[in-house]
Amino acid sequence: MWFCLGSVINLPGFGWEIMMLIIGFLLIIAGAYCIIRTYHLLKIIIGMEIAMKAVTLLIILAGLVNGNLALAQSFVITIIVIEVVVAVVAAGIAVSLYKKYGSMEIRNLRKLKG
Amino acid sequence: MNLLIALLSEGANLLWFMIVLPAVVGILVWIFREYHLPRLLLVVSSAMINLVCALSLDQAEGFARSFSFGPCGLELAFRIYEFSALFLTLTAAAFLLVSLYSVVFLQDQKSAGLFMFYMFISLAMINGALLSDNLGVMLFFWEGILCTLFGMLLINNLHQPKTAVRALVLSGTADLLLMLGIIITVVQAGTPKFSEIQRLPITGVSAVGFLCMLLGAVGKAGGMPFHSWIPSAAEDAPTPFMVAFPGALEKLLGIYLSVRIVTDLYDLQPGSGMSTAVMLLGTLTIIGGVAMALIQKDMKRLLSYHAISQVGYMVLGIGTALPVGILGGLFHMLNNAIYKSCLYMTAGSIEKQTGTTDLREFGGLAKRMPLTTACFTLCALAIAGVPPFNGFFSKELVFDAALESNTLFYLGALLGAFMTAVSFLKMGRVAFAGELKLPMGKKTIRETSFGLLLPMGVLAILCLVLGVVNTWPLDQLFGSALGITEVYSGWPHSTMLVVVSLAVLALALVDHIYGCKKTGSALQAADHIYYAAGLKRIYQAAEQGWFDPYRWLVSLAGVFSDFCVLIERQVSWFYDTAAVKVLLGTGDRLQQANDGSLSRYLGAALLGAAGVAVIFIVML
Amino acid sequence: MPILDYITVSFLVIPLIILVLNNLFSKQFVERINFKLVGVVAILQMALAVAGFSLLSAAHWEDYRFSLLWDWTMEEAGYFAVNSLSLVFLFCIGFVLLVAVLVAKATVEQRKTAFVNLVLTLLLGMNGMVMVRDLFSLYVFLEIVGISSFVLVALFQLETGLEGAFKYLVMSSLATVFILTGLAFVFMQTGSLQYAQAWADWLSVQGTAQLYTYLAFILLISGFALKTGVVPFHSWLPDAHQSANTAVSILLSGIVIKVAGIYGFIVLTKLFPGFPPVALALRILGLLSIVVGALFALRQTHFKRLVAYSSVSQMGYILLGLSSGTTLGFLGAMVHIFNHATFKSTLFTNAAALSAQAGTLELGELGGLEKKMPVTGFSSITAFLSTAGIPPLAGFWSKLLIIMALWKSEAEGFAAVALLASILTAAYFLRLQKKVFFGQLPEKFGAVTEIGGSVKFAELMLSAVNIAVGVGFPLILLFFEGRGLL
Amino acid sequence: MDAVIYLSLGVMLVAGVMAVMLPSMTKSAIALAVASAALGMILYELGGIWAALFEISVCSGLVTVILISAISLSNIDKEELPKVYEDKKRMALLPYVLIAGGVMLVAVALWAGFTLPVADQAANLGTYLRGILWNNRQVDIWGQIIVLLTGAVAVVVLFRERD
Repeated sequence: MWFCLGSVINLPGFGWEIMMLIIGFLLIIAGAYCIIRTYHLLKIIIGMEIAMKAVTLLIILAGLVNGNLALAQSFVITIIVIEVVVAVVAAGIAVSLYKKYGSMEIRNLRKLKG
Repeated sequence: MNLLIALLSEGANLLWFMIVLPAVVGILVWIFREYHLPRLLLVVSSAMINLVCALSLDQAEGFARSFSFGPCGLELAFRIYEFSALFLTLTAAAFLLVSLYSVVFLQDQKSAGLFMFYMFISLAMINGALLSDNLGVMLFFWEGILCTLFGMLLINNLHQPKTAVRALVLSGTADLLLMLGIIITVVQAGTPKFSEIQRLPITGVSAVGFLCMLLGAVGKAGGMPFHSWIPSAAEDAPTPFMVAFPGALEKLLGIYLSVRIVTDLYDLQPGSGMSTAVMLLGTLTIIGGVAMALIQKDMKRLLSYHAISQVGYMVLGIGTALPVGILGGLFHMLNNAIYKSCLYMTAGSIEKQTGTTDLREFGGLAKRMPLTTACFTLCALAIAGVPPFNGFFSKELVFDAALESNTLFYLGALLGAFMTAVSFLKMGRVAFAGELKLPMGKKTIRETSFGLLLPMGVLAILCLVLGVVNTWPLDQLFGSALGITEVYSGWPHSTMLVVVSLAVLALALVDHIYGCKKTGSALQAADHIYYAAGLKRIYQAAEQGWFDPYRWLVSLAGVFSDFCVLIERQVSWFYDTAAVKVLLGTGDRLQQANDGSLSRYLGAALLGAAGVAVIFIVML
Repeated sequence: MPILDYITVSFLVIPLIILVLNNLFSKQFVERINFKLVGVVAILQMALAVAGFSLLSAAHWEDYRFSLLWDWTMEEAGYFAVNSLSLVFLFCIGFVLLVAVLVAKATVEQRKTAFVNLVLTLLLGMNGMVMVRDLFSLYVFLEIVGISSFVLVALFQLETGLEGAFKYLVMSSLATVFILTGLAFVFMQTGSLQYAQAWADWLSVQGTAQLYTYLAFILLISGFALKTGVVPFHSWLPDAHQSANTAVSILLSGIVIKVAGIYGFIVLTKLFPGFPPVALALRILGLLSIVVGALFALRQTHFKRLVAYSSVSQMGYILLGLSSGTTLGFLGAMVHIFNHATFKSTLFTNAAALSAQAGTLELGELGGLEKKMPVTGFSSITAFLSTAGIPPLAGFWSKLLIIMALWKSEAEGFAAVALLASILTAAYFLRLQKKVFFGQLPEKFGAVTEIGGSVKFAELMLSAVNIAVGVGFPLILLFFEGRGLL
Repeated sequence: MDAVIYLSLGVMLVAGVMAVMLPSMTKSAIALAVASAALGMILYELGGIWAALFEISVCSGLVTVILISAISLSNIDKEELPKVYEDKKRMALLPYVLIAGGVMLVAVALWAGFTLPVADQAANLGTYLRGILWNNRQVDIWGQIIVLLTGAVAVVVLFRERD
């Protein structure tokens, strides 16, 4: 992995902007992968958080690219606030589910289907 | 009353009035269907008002009015001029008599209100069709008559609507042809207005349009090949229906349109191929109809076949495209309406008294029903073409035209006249002459009521009057309406024709006596024709319905419907089984796939996003 | 016009005040009046929306801008604004809220304060969404709507409710990621996210060659499709709708999916009219929703789940209307939004009545309730006929407009399939009616009676609206014509 | 400066992947906090001081606290955890997925002229954050207030025992 990154760094025309973009995408993939594959409710929240980190990165990158970093910053602050509230709500629901089922198992959530 | 005067004072309003009045009266009659007296008064008074209106329109100068309505430039174009005013008047007069007869005839029956309702709606439609100056509007009214016809035939036979369906199919086919013809005509002429179409030449597509329109019009009049519902209607429809529709009103309407097609819309040249075709149709109708009439043993059925046969004369006359032929055809139509209605009425009176019209069950009514017998005799003489009754003069005119066009058709028409005379001799003798014979259960009978006798008498006397004073109808009515300057009234011009006609009548008498001698009964007087070599086959075939176009249609439809059933089965299999299975099966699969797992939800969403991406890539 | 200022500000201020009041006093006191207060808020919102609409159109203004406690005329300042579209949405929001409160009176017995709090934040979120003029602010209020909805679904801490809420939350956060990434790419190129035609046009011109623009559109469409519950993004929708309290289901199905999802699509299509792939994507998603949603609905055994799948199917029609890109199609979509709010609320209200009186919503257990619950049966049938698009009910007209618009924009195939899918709609609703209202009455329902009170009132009101809109639709069309919309 | 950004990006990626792949929930949460801190570092380096502050304090702080407390509420036996959730097995594919994705993205970047877009300079608004927040983003601030209100209500609803 390091090798991969290292080779990218040395390529001409590849500033850290492109690196940020690629790492942002990779982190979104990692987050989505986490949400899809895990069996643990809280891990889903972690996956969501990781994806949101990547989105934050992309927004800051966008501000950088168009030179409007101040606006991007204000976006990021708002996103962080929302992100936290969503995380709290998700954790609250997960804990409530834990109280019902006695586990954080996602496979409990099969009552609603069809 | 003020309203009525106001309505009548303005000619344009009168046009509306002619259509609205019968419709409103029809509804009123239906509302008062429980009460005989108001119904009678309403029917007679409104029929008279209708006649007065028609007469006043006849007196007025010809004029046209258009009432535009609707968004698409549709307009209700009406036009009154001499010819249509004449027919309007004739219709109104016929309707007055017919409605009087009907309302009296049906006074004890439950269905009287409904029947009269249909009658008046039909009158509204007929008036509309006669008045309309727009082919499309006319077609609307024309189809309206089909609807009321169907309704009337259904009245007594709601559970076995065979006749009604038969009438609907045949008349519907005729109307379909008419519609097709109208479409072709309008396209060819570039305008849907009667008054703007100038005698189109009959070539190419126009010929098809002409033929379709004429077949449709003749079909409404009851000519071949759309006739076969009339005899079966004679069996199960109320007699007033037979008097009104196959007897008078439909003939008027059908012949009106036929004449207009031949004289106004299309340029039918005497001696042309199309003219010959129309004449052939007329001759075939004459012979076919009368030949079937010859062997009928039921009065109404017999008269029905005559009703068909008589249309043939009119078509023959019109088909010659000669002024004398058209005049003869029109005059014959008028005469036929008079004597055929009267004949149906006598049949109805007999039915009312004896309970049957089967000639095998009664006979010798002359003593008990002298007035009916007198009416019948006058009309029978008229239809057989005995001078000086009206039928004689109109037939002579048609013969004249046919001889001028083609001798073959003349001979055919003569054959028809011969058979007509024979069949009426038979019917008259069986029904009225000889000893009284009553059907089972009847002890005595009386003369029929005044309400029925009045229209019968008027009509019967008209037969004689119109024959003697034929100048008036021929010159004043039809001649001037058609713009014919030559004088055809008075005694026939050609002595030869008269001699031949009289010879034919004499031959008929001889044949009748021969038949009576041979079989020993007047009823079977005509049966030797039935048993003549070769003819028997044809008759048997005809009795089995081989010449019945309805049957052809039905068997053709049978093959078609078998084919349709085959397709239908596949289609219904598809709908009932395959499609349902596929849909429900897909639903089941989807439901199984949706197992509540969050991973699958997310996976589906990501796949969806990928799908949107694919759409974008494809569009790039 | 100061009066318009008051009207517009009150869309945000009134819910905020009620929210504060709801938590200020003792629970015993509050719980006696708070439903009534929310009902008043709903009616007030409808009245204000109508008033605002007439004032706006009387003044011939495109929109009216306002702020909340700051001076929006400052340079570069953000602002709220209302235009006729937002006012129509605000009216719909008030209407559905009213129905939801009427039903909630019967169905919500515990946690009334929390319910009212969340409904008010939901209302704030939705009102904000339709009044902001910036894509990022749209996202912010979208999240408010989302969070309030999750918690509303989970409110009663039942196993199914929590499950539905969690699934909804996870799918929504995926939507958030999609939408934000998309916004990042738009922002990257334009430096602004305000609804300004200038940069949108610039993006449209540039965008034909730009990978990022297309990526942004793919992500935005997917994100809003997730929020709308369009096939194949729909999976959370039936779960959430089924498991939520019926009053919440009314809110979710009646208005939330439209404001959160469809409104996003409207903004997109209004800002970027010149992107053919957007229209095609909407069309395909719409058609897929119509057909697959109906197929799902055909096999459901739970009343509310069936109705939820019907929502999926109906959202497809709205997307099809939007995709036509014409005024006619847009109008059809808007009318369908209102009509769908009406008939879907009716059906969920029926669900509330059934579950209150018969105690179950499983189709297999219900039957023959037509005689026992005539009002419920009648309103259910009108709603079903309207959904299936039977004239002269309201649903017929909007579907007609949508299909006509599709036909005119040369998507005849889509129009034909949409038309045919009406048969499927009729089929699954017929099945529903048959199972619930016709047939043999099970013995255990011998003592079932018609529901009374607010739910009955809601049923009657909704049926009346449904029929009135259907019968009076020619007048509505005339009104549109008079305003130059047709 | 570039080196710090490169390093932070690397840390962020690795910490993010570790947060996904670690079988222990606590360690996972800590890895997430590290990723968050790295993001804060990047924001700081790029000049977004306020954003960095928020990121580090709220995200890596508050969210981690919430997660840890939620984890501690669900006191499953540490031995049982990996067996029940099979994270090791189920997440094993992630590095390959990421490498494949990364290679693909790099390849696209190299051969398909993957450059960053040129911004519409006319639309740029070069103002400071305070100005932006108070002039341009008041709508968002109201949104944030309502989000926080909603969050408060949600917390009350979700974390209180049923009454």
